[in-house]
Amino acid sequence: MIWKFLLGVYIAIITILAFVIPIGFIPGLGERARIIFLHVPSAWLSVIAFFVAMIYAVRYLRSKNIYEDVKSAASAEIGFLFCFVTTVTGSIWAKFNWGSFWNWDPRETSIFVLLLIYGAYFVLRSAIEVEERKATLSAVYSIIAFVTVPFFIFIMPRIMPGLHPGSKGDPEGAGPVVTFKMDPNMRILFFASLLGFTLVYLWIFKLRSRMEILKIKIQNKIYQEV
Amino acid sequence: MEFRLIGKDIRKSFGRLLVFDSINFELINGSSLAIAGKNGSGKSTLVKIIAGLLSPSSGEVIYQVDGREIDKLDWFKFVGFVAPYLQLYDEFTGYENLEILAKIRGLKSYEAKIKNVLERVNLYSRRDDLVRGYSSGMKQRLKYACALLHDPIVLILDEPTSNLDSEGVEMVWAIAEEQKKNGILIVATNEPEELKMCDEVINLDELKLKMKRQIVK
Amino acid sequence: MLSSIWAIFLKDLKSEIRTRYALNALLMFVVVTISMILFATAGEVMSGELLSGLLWVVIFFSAMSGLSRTFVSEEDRGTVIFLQLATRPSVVYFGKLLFNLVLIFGINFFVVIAYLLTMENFKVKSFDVFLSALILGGLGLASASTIIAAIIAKANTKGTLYPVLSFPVLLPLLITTINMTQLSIEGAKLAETFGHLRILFSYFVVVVIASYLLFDYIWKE
Amino acid sequence: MGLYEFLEKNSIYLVLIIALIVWFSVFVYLVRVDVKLKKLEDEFAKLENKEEVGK
Repeated sequence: MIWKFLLGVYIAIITILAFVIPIGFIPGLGERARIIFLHVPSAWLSVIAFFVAMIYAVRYLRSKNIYEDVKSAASAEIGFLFCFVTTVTGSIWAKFNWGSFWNWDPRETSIFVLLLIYGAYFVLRSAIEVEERKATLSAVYSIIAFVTVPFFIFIMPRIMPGLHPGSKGDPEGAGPVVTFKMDPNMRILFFASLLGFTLVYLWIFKLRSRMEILKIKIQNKIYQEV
Repeated sequence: MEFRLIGKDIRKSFGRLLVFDSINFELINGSSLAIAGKNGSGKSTLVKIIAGLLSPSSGEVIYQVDGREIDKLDWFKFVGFVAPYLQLYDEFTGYENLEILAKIRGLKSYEAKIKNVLERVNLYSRRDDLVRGYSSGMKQRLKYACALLHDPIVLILDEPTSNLDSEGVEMVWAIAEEQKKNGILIVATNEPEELKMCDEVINLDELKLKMKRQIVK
Repeated sequence: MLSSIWAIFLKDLKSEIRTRYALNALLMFVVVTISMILFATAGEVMSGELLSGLLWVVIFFSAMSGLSRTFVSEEDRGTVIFLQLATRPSVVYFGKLLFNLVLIFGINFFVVIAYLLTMENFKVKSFDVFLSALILGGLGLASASTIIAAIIAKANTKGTLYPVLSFPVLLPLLITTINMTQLSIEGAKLAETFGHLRILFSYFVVVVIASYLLFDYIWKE
Repeated sequence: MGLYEFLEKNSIYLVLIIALIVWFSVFVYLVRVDVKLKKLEDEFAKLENKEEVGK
């Protein structure tokens, strides 16, 4: 319990620092670059969460243990949540930096696709009643989805010109934010924030999967008694 | 060639519903096994597991040739399977169905074999009719032809005589006798008469009773 | 192995020729969507860019109406066990993939012909770019939709779910092909689209390999 | 009054406070779920143990 409390304090400190540390002047972004401490970690995390979901999907296919499937779904849910947070924060930021909430920048497209893929994933899960079949098919789908996602996250934004900092055709000035040639303070805080987000993710993930596993156990119990 | 078919502690449950538990058997060339039980007792599930169409929840089925284990992907080479839920392509003729099967299986010089099995199940004269026009008994005969096409070592019959007339039933008995000479025969049925086709019997109803008693204890 | 794949492909082709399950519906679908576009934009002058986007809309939805048939019809008619008992899962997968490839190239061919005849502003300047977009796009489209058709065939709601599941997986491909088609209208050289070609090709390879590895799990429960 | 005027001039700190409040409520929620779940798990484990002893 104590580390959870500490995590709370840690996140609070990071949030405060994210607003107050001097970040130096970044042309084209200015103070708006501070979003990197919240927006980018949550984007990273959604990808990590989806990756974990895929790992558990593979493990499910190997072992056919329904708990692995539960964990896979739990991680996908959290990934979806973080993905949503990223989309909303990014969109609000875009309004002030680029002038409109949505511009179909390659990176915006890619996050939109992520939302679509995992939206479809949950639809698929809800459409199948037999538990094992649901687990198998959704595992296969999440793996197929995951092997096509890299095209978006890693390749497309670099090939197609876009507005987002770090994409091809980006004005030289904003580059440092993504290539990590940024201010040392900023870099430390960025990674600290990434760590904090990861811990939060792990915590929620643990909670979610424990909850679902307990649910299954209780249902089994009830079934046995009847 | 010594063939061995082993079932070890097979258990199957659909979600929370346990179908059967701890089923064990060992069959070699010339032996036969009947699976008895009421409707819904899991006969079909068990034969599907043995044929490799379903995976057991725990335990395993092993195919061995001369002591060497066969990879699950290659089981299809050894299994012939007849069941009511097995469907054929009804837009093709009887002969075409067999031809397709032979080609997919990669059998060589299959014309003679197809002729042979068609004669065995007494469908040769109707070989060029579309399966759509077949009666249910004829479809059942064609399934036998499909199952026997590659001379399977393991022949699995689920409800062997469903839809068949008395002549057809005789044919099934002849096929069963032939199979037991050198191969393995597995029959799932709820008719006591057909249990006699086989030397050993697994009764899923009794198994269930036993399980219940254990739980009560 | 190869002959078995070919046998499955031939079986599907023959069955398709006899029953015309997918073919008729597909051709009508193409006709209907194209005339829909014509009605909706009657009198408007559409730019080449817009038209190249619409071309892929037509191709995508036609594919969605036809490509799931190979698996769904096996599942509906209960002939799955026939195939399961006859060969390895991967053989079935590649046989079906081959069939879907032929089908998608048929669709593409038909759509493009119909499109060129009806859309006056659709003038392709560099045919090599356009053709490679169609071919590589077709490969990718068939590969992804085949594995998703296999998933769909086992789910309860087959028809509605198919485009829902396919669309996000296919988007990287569609965006690239649309982009390439636009470039072909602008008259770009093939060498300029090298990046696109690489994306399309690696998409196809990645999806086929993943499907090959995963198909066993879907095919047999 | 000083604080109000301060926040009015430096609205970034207002945003900071809102962010902190959001984080705080998320944490409180997570801790509550955690505690409740722990309780349920313990109860369930007890139930299972009892049955095994009963057998």
